[in-house]
Amino acid sequence: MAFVSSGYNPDKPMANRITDIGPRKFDEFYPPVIAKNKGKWLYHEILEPGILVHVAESGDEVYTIRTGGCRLMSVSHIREICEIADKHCDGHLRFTTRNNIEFMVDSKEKVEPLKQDLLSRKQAGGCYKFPIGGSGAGITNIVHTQGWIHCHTPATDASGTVKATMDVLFDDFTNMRLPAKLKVSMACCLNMCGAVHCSDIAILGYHRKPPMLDHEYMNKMCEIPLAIAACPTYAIKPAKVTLEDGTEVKSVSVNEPRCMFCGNCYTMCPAMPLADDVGDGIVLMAGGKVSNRISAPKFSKVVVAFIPNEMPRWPTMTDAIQRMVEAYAADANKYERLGEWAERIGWERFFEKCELEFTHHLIDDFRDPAYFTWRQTTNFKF
Amino acid sequence: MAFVSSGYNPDKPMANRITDIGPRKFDEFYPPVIAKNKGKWLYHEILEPGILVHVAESGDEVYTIRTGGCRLMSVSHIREICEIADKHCDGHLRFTTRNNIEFMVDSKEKVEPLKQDLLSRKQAGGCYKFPIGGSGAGITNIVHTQGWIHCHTPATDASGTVKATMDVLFDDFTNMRLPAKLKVSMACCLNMCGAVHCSDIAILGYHRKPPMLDHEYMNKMCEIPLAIAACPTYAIKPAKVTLEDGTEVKSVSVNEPRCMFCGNCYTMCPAMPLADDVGDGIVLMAGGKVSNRISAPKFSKVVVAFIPNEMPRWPTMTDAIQRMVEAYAADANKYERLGEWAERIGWERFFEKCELEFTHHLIDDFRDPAYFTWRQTTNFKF
Amino acid sequence: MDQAEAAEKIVTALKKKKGKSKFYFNDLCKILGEKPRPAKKFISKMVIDEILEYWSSGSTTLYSLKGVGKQAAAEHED
Amino acid sequence: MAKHETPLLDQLETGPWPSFVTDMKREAESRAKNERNIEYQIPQDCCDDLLGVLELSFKHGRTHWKHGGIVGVFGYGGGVIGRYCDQPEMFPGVAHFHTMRVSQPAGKFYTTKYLEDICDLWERRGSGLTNMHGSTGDIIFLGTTTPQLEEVFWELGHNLNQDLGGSGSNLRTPSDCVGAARCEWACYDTQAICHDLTVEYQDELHRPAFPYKFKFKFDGCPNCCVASIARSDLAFVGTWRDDIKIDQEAVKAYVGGELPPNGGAHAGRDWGPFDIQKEVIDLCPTGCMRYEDGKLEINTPECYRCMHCICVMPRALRIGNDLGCSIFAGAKAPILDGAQMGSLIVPFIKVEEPYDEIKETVIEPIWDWWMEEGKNRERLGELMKRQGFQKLLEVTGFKPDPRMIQEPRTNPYIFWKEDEVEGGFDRDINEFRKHHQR
Amino acid sequence: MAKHETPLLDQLETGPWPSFVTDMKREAESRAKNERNIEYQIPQDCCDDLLGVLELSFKHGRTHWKHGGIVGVFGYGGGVIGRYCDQPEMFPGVAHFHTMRVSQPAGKFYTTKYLEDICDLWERRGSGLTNMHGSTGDIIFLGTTTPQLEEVFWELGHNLNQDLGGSGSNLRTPSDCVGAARCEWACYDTQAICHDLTVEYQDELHRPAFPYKFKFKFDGCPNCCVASIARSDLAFVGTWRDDIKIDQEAVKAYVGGELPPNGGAHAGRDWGPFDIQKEVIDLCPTGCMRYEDGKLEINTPECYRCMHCICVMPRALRIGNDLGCSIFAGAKAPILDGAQMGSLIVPFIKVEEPYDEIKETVIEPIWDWWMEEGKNRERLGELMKRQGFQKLLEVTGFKPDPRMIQEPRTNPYIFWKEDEVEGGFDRDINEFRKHHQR
Ligand code: SRM
Ligand code: SRM
Ligand code: SRM
Ligand code: SRM
Ligand code: SF4
Ligand code: SF4
Ligand code: SF4
Ligand code: SF4
Ligand code: SF4
Ligand code: SF4
Ligand code: SF4
Ligand code: SF4
Repeated sequence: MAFVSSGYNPDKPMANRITDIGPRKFDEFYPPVIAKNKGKWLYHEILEPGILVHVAESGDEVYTIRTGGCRLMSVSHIREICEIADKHCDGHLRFTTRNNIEFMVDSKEKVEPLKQDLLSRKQAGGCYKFPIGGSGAGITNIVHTQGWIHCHTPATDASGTVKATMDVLFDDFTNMRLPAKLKVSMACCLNMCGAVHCSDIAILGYHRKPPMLDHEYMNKMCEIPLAIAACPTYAIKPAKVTLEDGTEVKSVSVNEPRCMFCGNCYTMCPAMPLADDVGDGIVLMAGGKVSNRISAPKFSKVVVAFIPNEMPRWPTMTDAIQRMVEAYAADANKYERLGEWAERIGWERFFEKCELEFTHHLIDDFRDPAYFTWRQTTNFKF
Repeated sequence: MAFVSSGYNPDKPMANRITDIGPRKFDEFYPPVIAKNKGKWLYHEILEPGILVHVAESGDEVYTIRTGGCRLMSVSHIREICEIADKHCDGHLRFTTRNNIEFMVDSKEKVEPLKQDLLSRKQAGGCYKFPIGGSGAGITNIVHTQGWIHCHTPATDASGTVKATMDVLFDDFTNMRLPAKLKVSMACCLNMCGAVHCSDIAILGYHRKPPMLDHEYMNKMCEIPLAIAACPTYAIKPAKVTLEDGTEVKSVSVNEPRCMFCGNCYTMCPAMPLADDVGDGIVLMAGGKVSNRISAPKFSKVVVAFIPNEMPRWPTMTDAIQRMVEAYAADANKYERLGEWAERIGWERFFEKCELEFTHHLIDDFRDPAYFTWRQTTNFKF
Repeated sequence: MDQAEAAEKIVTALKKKKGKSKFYFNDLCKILGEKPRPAKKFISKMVIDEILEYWSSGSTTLYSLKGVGKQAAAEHED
Repeated sequence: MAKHETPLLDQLETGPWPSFVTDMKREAESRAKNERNIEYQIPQDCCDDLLGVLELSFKHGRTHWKHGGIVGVFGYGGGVIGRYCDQPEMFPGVAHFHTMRVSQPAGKFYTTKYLEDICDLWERRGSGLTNMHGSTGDIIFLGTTTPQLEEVFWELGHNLNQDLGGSGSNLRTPSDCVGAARCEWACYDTQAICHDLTVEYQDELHRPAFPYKFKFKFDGCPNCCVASIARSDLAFVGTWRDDIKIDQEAVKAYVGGELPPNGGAHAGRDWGPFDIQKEVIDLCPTGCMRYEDGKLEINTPECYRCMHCICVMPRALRIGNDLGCSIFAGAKAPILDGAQMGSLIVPFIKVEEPYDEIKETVIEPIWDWWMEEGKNRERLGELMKRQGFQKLLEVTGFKPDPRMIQEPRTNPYIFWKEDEVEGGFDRDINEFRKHHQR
Repeated sequence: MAKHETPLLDQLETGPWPSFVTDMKREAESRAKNERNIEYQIPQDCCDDLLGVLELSFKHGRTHWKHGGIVGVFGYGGGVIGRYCDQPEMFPGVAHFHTMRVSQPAGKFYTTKYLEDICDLWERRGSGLTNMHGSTGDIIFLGTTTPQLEEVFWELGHNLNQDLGGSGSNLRTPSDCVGAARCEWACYDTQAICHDLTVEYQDELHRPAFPYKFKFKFDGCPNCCVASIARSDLAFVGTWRDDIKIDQEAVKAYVGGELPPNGGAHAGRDWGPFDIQKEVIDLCPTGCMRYEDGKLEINTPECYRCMHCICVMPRALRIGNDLGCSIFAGAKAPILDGAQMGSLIVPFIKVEEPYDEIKETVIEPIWDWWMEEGKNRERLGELMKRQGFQKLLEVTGFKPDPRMIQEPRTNPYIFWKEDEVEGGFDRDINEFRKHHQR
């Protein structure tokens, strides 16, 4: 593996350096029909799940086929996407805000061949490479985070939980039978990289044990003041600790009942790992939304306090998710988002209908605004 | 004025002492028709403003005439009430939770004479002694507090503001033209003795200047630690102060920007008075309710940040109140409480319709929950 | 602990505090090292025995040794 | 001739609403005349002087009262609010002017006999001015001197069989709505329990051992006519669990315009003919009602028991038969962290004499907790906020119930306890390092 | 033959949804074969080892990554996330495995040419694995070694005319919805402003001078397809101020069942014939619509512009003509004080090149404030909470507007400033004592 220089000279980092040029300009990449009709679209229609047409004032049409994307994508896979786009779409495509791939063609005849091509491509184990769907009143791709693929604080895996969940929800990816859109999101720790905090259903990795303290190495590996400052709940204090061999070292102590298991300390200090096989797992949240349609955006609520990590397919978790989806599908009104439904029927009914257990963990006890989530009215259902 | 002993012997306070007997038992006081039909009432009807009939399973009826009460009541006035009750009601009466007086009779014939008697009684200046009303979709008596009659922390008067307001709202006391009940309350400082914090319209006395510090007397009149501990915002600190004559005394200092003008310090320490002629005045709040009917109880919101004390009739205040009542009367739906109306039309419209100015003071900036009152949606009206 | 012992404990403790004459019920419980309910029995008795007296802000009641403190003077009740 | 000129107050003697000024003057005059030859035990001109002080406040825009720490009568930690005028020379009649709080009877029914006795007592030993009633519910005797406190108390007890109410760090005088006595919607007997608890907890009412004040209020139904949910540390609000009773004939009568909607409460305006769909069915917050083919149906499990339909058609709809109350904890005025409404801690409980379940499983465990854990001047609601709703469940032993919340938490910050997590918190770092290098 | 056994991961290779495991294996295999004869600059078996690490995590239920402080390329304070494996001997191919964030083009349209170039670069100098895209919007290059960071950056700049995105205490890579490019509801050109601000604020994006991260997101309308209101410190959401344009003929076509409601979005179930009253008029949150005599009317001033009616009848209703955006500030993830949605700070502003008003009256004053007053690691939303909404009005000079709030404050705790109160706070106690004795 010989080092091949790009031209960069480490001794003169500023020589010939190009900086601050930003991203490529969007309009270089527009398909011609987009460039021509931008800002002049009249209306759209979803012809079938995942296939949309937009019609412009000019009469031009653009047909979009949306296909599920894994997001974690190899260059081989991207090259295959390019191959398809070259074949059908004059070398253009786009990605959606939820990591789906959109292939666009400018006439109706081009739709069917493209569709057949996409659906014909399967992975070795039989998975679709390019499932078509994710539109309208259905379930689209799960936005997610790194998980065990790349992050240091996840309490569960991201790609794994997402694959397990999408397999179970697949019919709703390719269908539009739900009362409204249902957005599932995933984040692997409570930093919540994404919009998990306002998704119809959110999968969240959660630790339940405070960090371990590697006293012997604490002062060697970490700057103790940084570790202390990292803790959002001020649970970490400096401490002197006597090791087994009698030496006294500088370290820290953690006020365990104050620890919210966020892992911020571990980010600053590798001598405070917190991952744990039985401590870590999944929190399920539900009822959030982002759009302003009919009602204001809403935060997701915690509806299952903890589900253990069950690799590789997290069946307890996917069961609970499926129960929510089915209860919602069966009971909600047309156009009603999951959270709007839960509020209309009342959360006491939500737990019944979804067959989820209500535990004390679900009652807010975090700081003052907790009060606003308690019931201050006789208006409830027995 | 000779001292007449009740029988109490100050040297032997425990001798023959009667304690812990509690109040008189309620059923001693029930009118016969009440005692007989208690728990067996079938329905009621408001025959005219302030006049109700309740019908029991037995067929018995009780007619109630509700009359405005001043609450601040002399024994002469109470004796006059008794005289009426003796004449018409077999010596029974009750007071409502809003300090109205209810005269009850057990047959319809007795209503008219009672009514005539009540309305015929007027005070010297022409005020009614016993105005009839306060029922149904109207405005009833204002619950209020002590004000300048008796309390040490009021920022305005209670009885005075109430008289001024009830005179202005009188037609709605004797009428039932409003969309729903409209409850006005009054409290003379932010201790809010009463349910001012959830009234349709609330009049609140508010100070706007931190306490004066009577340094010379501070340590003579007050226990400084108690004064310090009294402050809810921790604005008071001990301080040594040099008086004009050069003597150094123990006193306190107040961190003025932290002071919320609550007067708690003055309660503990008379050397910290805060009343001020131009600093003190009125805050108007609106949109609260207590009943669970249709919607949950709601807190009142601050809609006018400050109105100066304008004795004796507070015209700026009563004008603002009248504007709210009239805008509500004109615009709300039947059964809709003021707060429900404001929420339905949006507070941006409320200010327009009531011709009230929206100022920065009305935006919550008190602690974390303030956030929940800001607008987190595009759903608003231009 | 009997009543006399409780009284002794409280009186000694309160006399030690300088610049402060009024105490919350909680402070007295702590002095006695008792939970509120048993402590209340001793404390109420000490009021009857005229060792302690109440002082109230109207909203809050405090305890002091009888006759001690500045308030009486301020209130011209002395 | 009035003792003081009161040009500002005089302007409050006109207008339709009863004038407290005129009434105070009436009392001042009555005392001046003393037609009954009363041996006044406090200054005869106290009402004059009170008018004078008030006029001065109207002039200055400032109060002229100072606080006092007088608590009242021997052995009681409350019941009296001390008050001193800051211009005693100008107004000697009210130099000392303490109020006494007299525990009102539940429901506030009175006989004239009782009221006259009260008047006689207070005319002699006090200012002759009262509040009927205070915001908490007491009869307020407005203004007397220190020496009269014990005298009034003695006479109340010995002659009127009547005790003082609460103030200070005590249980405060409980109060209630008129309820079953005269209201068809009472789901339990508010007066009975209000009186029972008041008597049962006299010690808590008179001898301060609480961190702060504590209030009970009793509302017979969710209309909350005594505003319990907004202003009592424990609010008892009547409710039921079974069907609303429907009289279909009466429903038709409402629909046909034979009966006035809402018991005539809206008679002051022409709202047009009654429209059951618009006025009832569409306003029902749960949408659990239907009116079809002249028949009204309510899907009971979905009903909130919000009272609206019952209020609109009192002759057609009646509360159920399986009666009881919901209990809400922690309501309070806004200082310091903002006002709190009561939060639901018991969705349903029967209200039956001798109320043992309520006393033993609700009130007393909560008091024990608050007395031990409450900081000075911390109301129950604040303690609930500080230690969390969960803590209340622990001390009472109630099962967590989604009815207790409006919505589940939006933050996932569950502070798991060590014993809730398999294996606890203690872990062996060296064991971990076998799989995870430094 | 795979380098590591992955029995657990293998179970994720079935089922309908694309398998990331199969895809990683594909890349591992492609690297092993190296049919293109690439001179891999990082270990050829890195994908194998990544599968191995992941399998181990699946076995242990724990991550095997450690944090790294590598910030990236010379002179930039972000764009790279350092990462080290905690079992480097077992998985040398990923011992160092940093990600690079590549600034995506606005709207995420691509040519295959560009993507192929990206692939070539990343296959050679990195793992060949990407995220298309990261949650913020960047193209994520998943895993390379430290020495390659500068090389990749050089090639990006010199060969691909492409810069890195944000990480650290910087402006983060802005992102946007597809908007005007392919959506009839865009109220402004999201791509144009997204790109303009990204380029304008390159310095803020690359050189950390902020207390913490800062995000811009651009949504063309209130549907918020890039979730701006939930996850950007400044969210720009398209809106309009005039009438929704109505094509009455098309309305009739919907009513007549000729056009599918909601553009066909509900075609997966038989919801019965379209009912304009139930599905549109009754669901309109403001009740500002009427459909009578075949004519649809909207009372514009009362409309929330919530999009519902437009979504349901896209061929009949169109956004207005007086277009612009509302700006929301302070959205963020939940740590520490709970999540925040953006709060409305500008009800309406025009979005017109060169966006001077937005830059000069909104973005820059807010940054100045936050840079001066923000604590370390304090997001804008937290600063707004800490110093109050009023402070934001002060620094921006916006007029307070009831649109900025959902409701007025419930607590009356207005902290009046000395200069707002007549006479100020200094008073003469002796003057006061003339009227109020001690
Ligand atoms: C392609 C995409 C924008 C982009 O820049 O990539 C997009 C495109 C469209 N959205 Fe969206 N939305 C996209 C993400 C979102 C998001 C963001 C998200 O999911 O993270 C939201 C907010 C979600 C939320 O509220 O939680 C979103 C909320 C909507 C709504 C409001 C739905 C609701 O009932 O609340 C509409 C209106 C509708 O569906 O009629 C909408 C409508 C549309 C329309 C119909 C707009 C149009 O006229 O072209 C597009 C097709 C919708 C469809 O497929 O059903 N779009 N849309 C995004 C596709 C993501 C995907 O791959 O699935
Ligand atoms: C890569 C990415 C997740 C992903 O898989 O897509 C990501 C990954 C990380 N995020 Fe994030 N965040 C990513 C988008 C987000 C988002 C979503 C967004 O930007 O729209 C959020 C929520 C919105 C927000 O900013 O509030 C987000 C909220 C956080 C937070 C919580 C911040 C807060 O104020 O509460 C942290 C923790 C922190 O900042 O200390 C964090 C921290 C991190 C760190 C840097 C972990 C750390 O503490 O060192 C993660 C590095 C992972 C890795 O191994 O590469 N990340 N992070 C996303 C960035 C990709 C990109 O550039 O496109
Ligand atoms: C007498 C009294 C109870 C008492 O123990 O003294 C009482 C009596 C009745 N109330 Fe009440 N309410 C009384 C204070 C209240 C209060 C408390 C308050 O005002 O401080 C409330 C809560 C107010 C709030 O929500 O802010 C209250 C909210 C109601 C409601 C709900 C109204 C609503 O639209 O929200 C009803 C139902 C109705 O009016 O149909 C109601 C209904 C009734 C009925 C019809 C009950 C009945 O069947 O007898 C009584 C006659 C009402 C009338 O006059 O219109 N009562 N009522 C109180 C009279 C006070 C007064 O002098 O005016
Ligand atoms: C007399 C009365 C007002 C009235 O004119 O009716 C009253 C008067 C006082 N209240 Fe009150 N409160 C009165 C009912 C209330 C209520 C209403 C209720 O009980 O339903 C409340 C709101 C509910 C609550 O308890 O939260 C109330 C909330 C307060 C507060 C704020 C308490 C809090 O936790 O925020 C204070 C201040 C304090 O406790 O330090 C307070 C303090 C006071 C003091 C003792 C002032 C003081 O700090 O010394 C007032 C004595 C005034 C005087 O000169 O007599 N008073 N006070 C009411 C008692 C009469 C009675 O016994 O019937
Ligand atoms: S959610 Fe947490 S663990 Fe997952 S990528 Fe973000 S910071 Fe890392
Ligand atoms: S995990 Fe979070 S809360 Fe716990 S000690 Fe570490 S930084 Fe503090
Ligand atoms: S509201 Fe304030 S001033 Fe008025 S009586 Fe209550 S404590 Fe006194
Ligand atoms: S008025 Fe209230 S906030 Fe101000 S110093 Fe006194 S106690 Fe503190
Ligand atoms: S609260 Fe209910 S039961 Fe009590 S008086 Fe009011 S309506 Fe009747
Ligand atoms: S009580 Fe309220 S919720 Fe129940 S049926 Fe009547 S209106 Fe509906
Ligand atoms: S946010 Fe609005 S403008 Fe942008 S893509 Fe979504 S629907 Fe279209
Ligand atoms: S946009 Fe929303 S608020 Fe406006 S008319 Fe349509 S549905 Fe109603």
